[in-house]
Amino acid sequence: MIEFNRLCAKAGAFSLENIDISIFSGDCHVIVGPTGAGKTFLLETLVGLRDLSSGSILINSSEISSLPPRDRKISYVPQDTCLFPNMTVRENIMYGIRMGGIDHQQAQPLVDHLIDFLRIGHILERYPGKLSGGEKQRVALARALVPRPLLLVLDEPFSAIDHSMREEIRRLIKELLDAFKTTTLIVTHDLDEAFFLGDHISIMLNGQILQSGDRERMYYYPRTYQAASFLGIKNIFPARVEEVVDGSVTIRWEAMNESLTIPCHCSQKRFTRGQQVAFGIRAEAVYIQRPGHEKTLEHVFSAMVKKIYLRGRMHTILVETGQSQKLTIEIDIHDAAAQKIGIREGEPVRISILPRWVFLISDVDTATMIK
Amino acid sequence: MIEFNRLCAKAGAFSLENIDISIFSGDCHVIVGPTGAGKTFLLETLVGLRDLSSGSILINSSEISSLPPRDRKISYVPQDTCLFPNMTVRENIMYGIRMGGIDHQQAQPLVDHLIDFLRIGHILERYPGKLSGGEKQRVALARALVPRPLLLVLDEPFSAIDHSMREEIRRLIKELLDAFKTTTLIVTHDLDEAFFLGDHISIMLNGQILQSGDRERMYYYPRTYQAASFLGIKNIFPARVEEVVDGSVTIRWEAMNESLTIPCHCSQKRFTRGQQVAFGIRAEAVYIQRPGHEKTLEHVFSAMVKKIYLRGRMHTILVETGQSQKLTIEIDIHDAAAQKIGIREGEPVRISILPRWVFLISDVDTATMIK
Amino acid sequence: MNFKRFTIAIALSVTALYLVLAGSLFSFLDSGRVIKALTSERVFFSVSLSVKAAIIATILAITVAIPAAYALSRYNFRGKAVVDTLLELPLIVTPVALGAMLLIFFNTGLGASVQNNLWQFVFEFSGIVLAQFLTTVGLAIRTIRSTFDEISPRYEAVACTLGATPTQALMTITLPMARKGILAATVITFAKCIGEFGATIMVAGAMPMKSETMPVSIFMRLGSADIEGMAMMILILLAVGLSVLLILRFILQKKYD
Amino acid sequence: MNFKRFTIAIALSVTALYLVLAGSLFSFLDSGRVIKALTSERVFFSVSLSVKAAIIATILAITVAIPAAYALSRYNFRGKAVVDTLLELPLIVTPVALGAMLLIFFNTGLGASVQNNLWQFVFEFSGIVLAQFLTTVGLAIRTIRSTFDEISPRYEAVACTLGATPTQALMTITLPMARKGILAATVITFAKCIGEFGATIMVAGAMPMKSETMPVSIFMRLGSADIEGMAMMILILLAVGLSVLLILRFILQKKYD
Repeated sequence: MIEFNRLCAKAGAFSLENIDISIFSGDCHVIVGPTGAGKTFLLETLVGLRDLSSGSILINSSEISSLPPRDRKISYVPQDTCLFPNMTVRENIMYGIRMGGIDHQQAQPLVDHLIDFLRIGHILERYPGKLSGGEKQRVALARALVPRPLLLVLDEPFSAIDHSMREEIRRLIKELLDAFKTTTLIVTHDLDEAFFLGDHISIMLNGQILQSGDRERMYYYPRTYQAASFLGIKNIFPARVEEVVDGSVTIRWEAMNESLTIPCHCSQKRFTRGQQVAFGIRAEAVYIQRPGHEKTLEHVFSAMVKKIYLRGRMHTILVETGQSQKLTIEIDIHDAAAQKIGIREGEPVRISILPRWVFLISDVDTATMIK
Repeated sequence: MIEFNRLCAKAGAFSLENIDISIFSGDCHVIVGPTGAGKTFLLETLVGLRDLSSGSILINSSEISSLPPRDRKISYVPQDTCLFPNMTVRENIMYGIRMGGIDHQQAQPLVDHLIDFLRIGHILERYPGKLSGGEKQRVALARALVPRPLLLVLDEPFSAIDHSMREEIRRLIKELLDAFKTTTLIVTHDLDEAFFLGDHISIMLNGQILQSGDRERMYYYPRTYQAASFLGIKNIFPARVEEVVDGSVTIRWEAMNESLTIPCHCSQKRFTRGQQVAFGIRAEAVYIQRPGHEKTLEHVFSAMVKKIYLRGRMHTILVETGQSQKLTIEIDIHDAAAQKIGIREGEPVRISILPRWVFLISDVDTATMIK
Repeated sequence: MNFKRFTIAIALSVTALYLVLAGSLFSFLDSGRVIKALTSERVFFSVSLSVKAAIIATILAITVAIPAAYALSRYNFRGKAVVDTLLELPLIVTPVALGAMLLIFFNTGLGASVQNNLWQFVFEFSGIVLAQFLTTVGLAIRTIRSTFDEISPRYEAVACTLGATPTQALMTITLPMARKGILAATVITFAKCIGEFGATIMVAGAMPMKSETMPVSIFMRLGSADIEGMAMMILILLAVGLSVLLILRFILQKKYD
Repeated sequence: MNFKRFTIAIALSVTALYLVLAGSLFSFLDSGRVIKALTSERVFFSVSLSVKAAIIATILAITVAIPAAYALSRYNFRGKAVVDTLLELPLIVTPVALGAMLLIFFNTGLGASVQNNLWQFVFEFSGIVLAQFLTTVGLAIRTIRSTFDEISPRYEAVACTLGATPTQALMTITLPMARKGILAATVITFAKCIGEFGATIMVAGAMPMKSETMPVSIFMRLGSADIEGMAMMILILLAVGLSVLLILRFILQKKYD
């Protein structure tokens, strides 16, 4: 297990503040955040390129932050892969063996396996300058894994790869991590990549970790307004806690004149009756009822289709609803479903919200941010 | 209407070959292609930065390729927006009026409307160096639209914008184009953007246009193997034409020992009985049947789940099937649906294919490429 | 870490070398003599001659360099490779050779008729200006060219689609954007003109109160073993050099905000 | 279009100016004299003195410049800003002043004891080397530093995570990557050493067959009105300069494939 404990570090005006992350052995942990969140800076601290000002980094319970980079047993693949341009692909891959004093004979089976797995056997004698983005990334992965690191660190592994090749490389990395069970930390700005690769995900913003958790919980149940916004969730509305019983929280959604009883598994926090909160739901978790095929009867509302944004397979529908005040709700719907239902701008629809997909935000500050 | 007629142009070793595109007035036409396809080169030819070697460019039937850039009435927003750093936002926006000899008084209502629409009223006195990527793009759009161009040309309008802001700017551009009805040509490498913005879409590869068409046809019915691959469609299989009747083509899918009758609207080409062809289907158009809820009886196959790639809301399932030979079929499925059905790696499922989503590829060359 | 200290020590040692050299100047200066020297007619003449010539040469060089640099940055034309190479030559070849070439030129028929009918250069003020111009114009062109190279031609392209003519685009967009680079080139060119020695002494000779620019003056004072005067001149030149560096730093730092 | 032609015409005119200057050399050369001059002992001495001094000075400058440039590129240390500025000064201040400072230094107590007890510089071969070293080491440091600046420190970082020590990382990754930049710096430094005039003439004087480097020789032949000899020397220097430019182009072009 790799742990960051209240890690702080400074570089000019920017600082990392009290970073707490636990990475379980064999897991792939993804830190996702916008440009400038400090993701690369955090990796550089981890790898030993920068000093931390307080806190600690533990690998299997032993402190590594005072060790020089070469003794940390962490392999690092920067954003631009940094393959050594003066060496062939083969020399690049063997660099860790040459420098680390690893026995050649003993390492050969792993090297062969990696070359095979990453399909780079045919480019071993080439120089990095002649490789495509995807090939570079594959070589960099092999080079990083040859010394059998305790932790593999990847910085934006797909940014230098042509769009049309990304899905392939993503799947390859996914399979590689599944096969080699190497504990991995990836940073990216791309949510799709994060949810594709990460067993656990942390959201980073302005040098702080907003939330960490397993992928499904992170996807549907962000805990703060900032995290929800970063995840692209637009449907966030103010409400008031009506009742707290064992296992669930009932909130009052004034704007719709409706009460929702939300299963408590979606949030660990304590709520108290009368508290001002906010709740949210992902656009694809709001359903549009097909006329004559209504499946649920609870939490069904009439709405008016304001705007349809067509996409490839998913479309985004903005509907307007609300009793005492007007609300805009965003709904993502499958192309085929939209065609079946026959949605048109300006026409009425019936929408439903399932409490199991609803997440609660308890900080009052954020509840006021929504206004 | 803007037309490229068999346009050819050369720059060093690269060349554009026989580009034919028609852009209808008021439409948004998107050219999508990977890096290095020649998209920016084509725009530069259109705008007048480069000379074409043959062919013509017509705007409303009059040839413009010999006119200097200033007389073409085309507004150009390059990838990095190229706001003039030595001028304020206001001066940038007014540049077209100042240089074009347009009457100030007469243009003012449009200027005000654009400033309002693009929400840049609060940054008019700032210099571009102080703006975010999204603000720059908005200012560049205003500057481009002020001279009322016959054609607005945008080169990768989202590449300089932070990921988390892209959706907002996308929607803004969509609304802007809807509201102003300006004929627009956008180039991008991003398929999502292409299908979000484009009324018509052209796929460009290696200096050639592979296919042009309206968005829905392009999405589901590519005409060549290359186009289908570029669209990310993995499910492409060889077949043989069994029968051609009015309105439909029946093909024999040997590997599955099955015949499919495909509605002819999906392809304009002539097919002949016995011809070797290929057909394809998008991963999200393959359905997994929920046990006990089978809806169709035709074209249902038993398969084995080989691999599940989890994502956010959509997951990709690879299943293995086939009678005489093994086939891998890729299926995209909604998270909620996957949970409902309960798909697990190594377990059997039943999948179905609807002929209406199937596209046919007739070129024999490509049929052999699939092997 | 040992390695780090070693490399820093080397950097510091080289710096110390220069500091010792500069420091030794002060052992030959006392305030009374400094004031006397500073107000002497000969020093005043040297300084004002150097500054006058440098200003004129700099203006000429920059005026020529802006269009030439623009042509080299933006256009392809026949002979561009030759122009590129020949304009780099004066940066590599010693100024003495350049000055000597000028002298030789004025000894040819063409050169002699230029001198007799147009303008007298050899041993004249105009010869100093010409020498400074010829030794610095290549540098000026290269510096300004790299400024133009950094400005994407797309800016002008956009201006043209918005209705500007190419000349308007240059005037309203490219030149304002290149302002700081041109300013920096001007300052560097001026500094190089002030320090020009080899070509000047060849063309204009070393005549007291006539062609005695500051560098020439230092050389002349060597003959008369006038160490105090030399030290004075050096200090002025060092001050000019330091100011130029600080001005450059100021200009180029401002470039990025 | 008029504007385009105008700017190209300016670029071509400046080039033509240099071509006319170079061309006029040939009016003073005939083949018999050329061969005689080329084989004369004095020319041979000049050339070999220049080359010898330049080789030694270049080796010294590059040897010092590599670690100093590395320190400036990679590390922050106290006084870095001062080092930065002082190492730029010799690029701006005229070499005559630098040479004069050296002379003055050797006139101080410290300088005199260096000369008496360690090594004689003034009017000696070693003085020529010292003058060339001091005028070029700043340029060498700057050129090599910009090469190091272009190489991301991340390469060394990756090497270290793979088990290399910082010194190993430098030796196996950074120096090989900087190879071409260092080579280019060496060639430029050598060219500058060959052309050094102001500092050399101050420190080593102008003595026939003793301190007569090629640029000094040109100056000396001015006194004896030996135009043919001057033209010879200039041609050799031009040839050296042109070769250097072509070598540079070759090195730097290879950088990108």
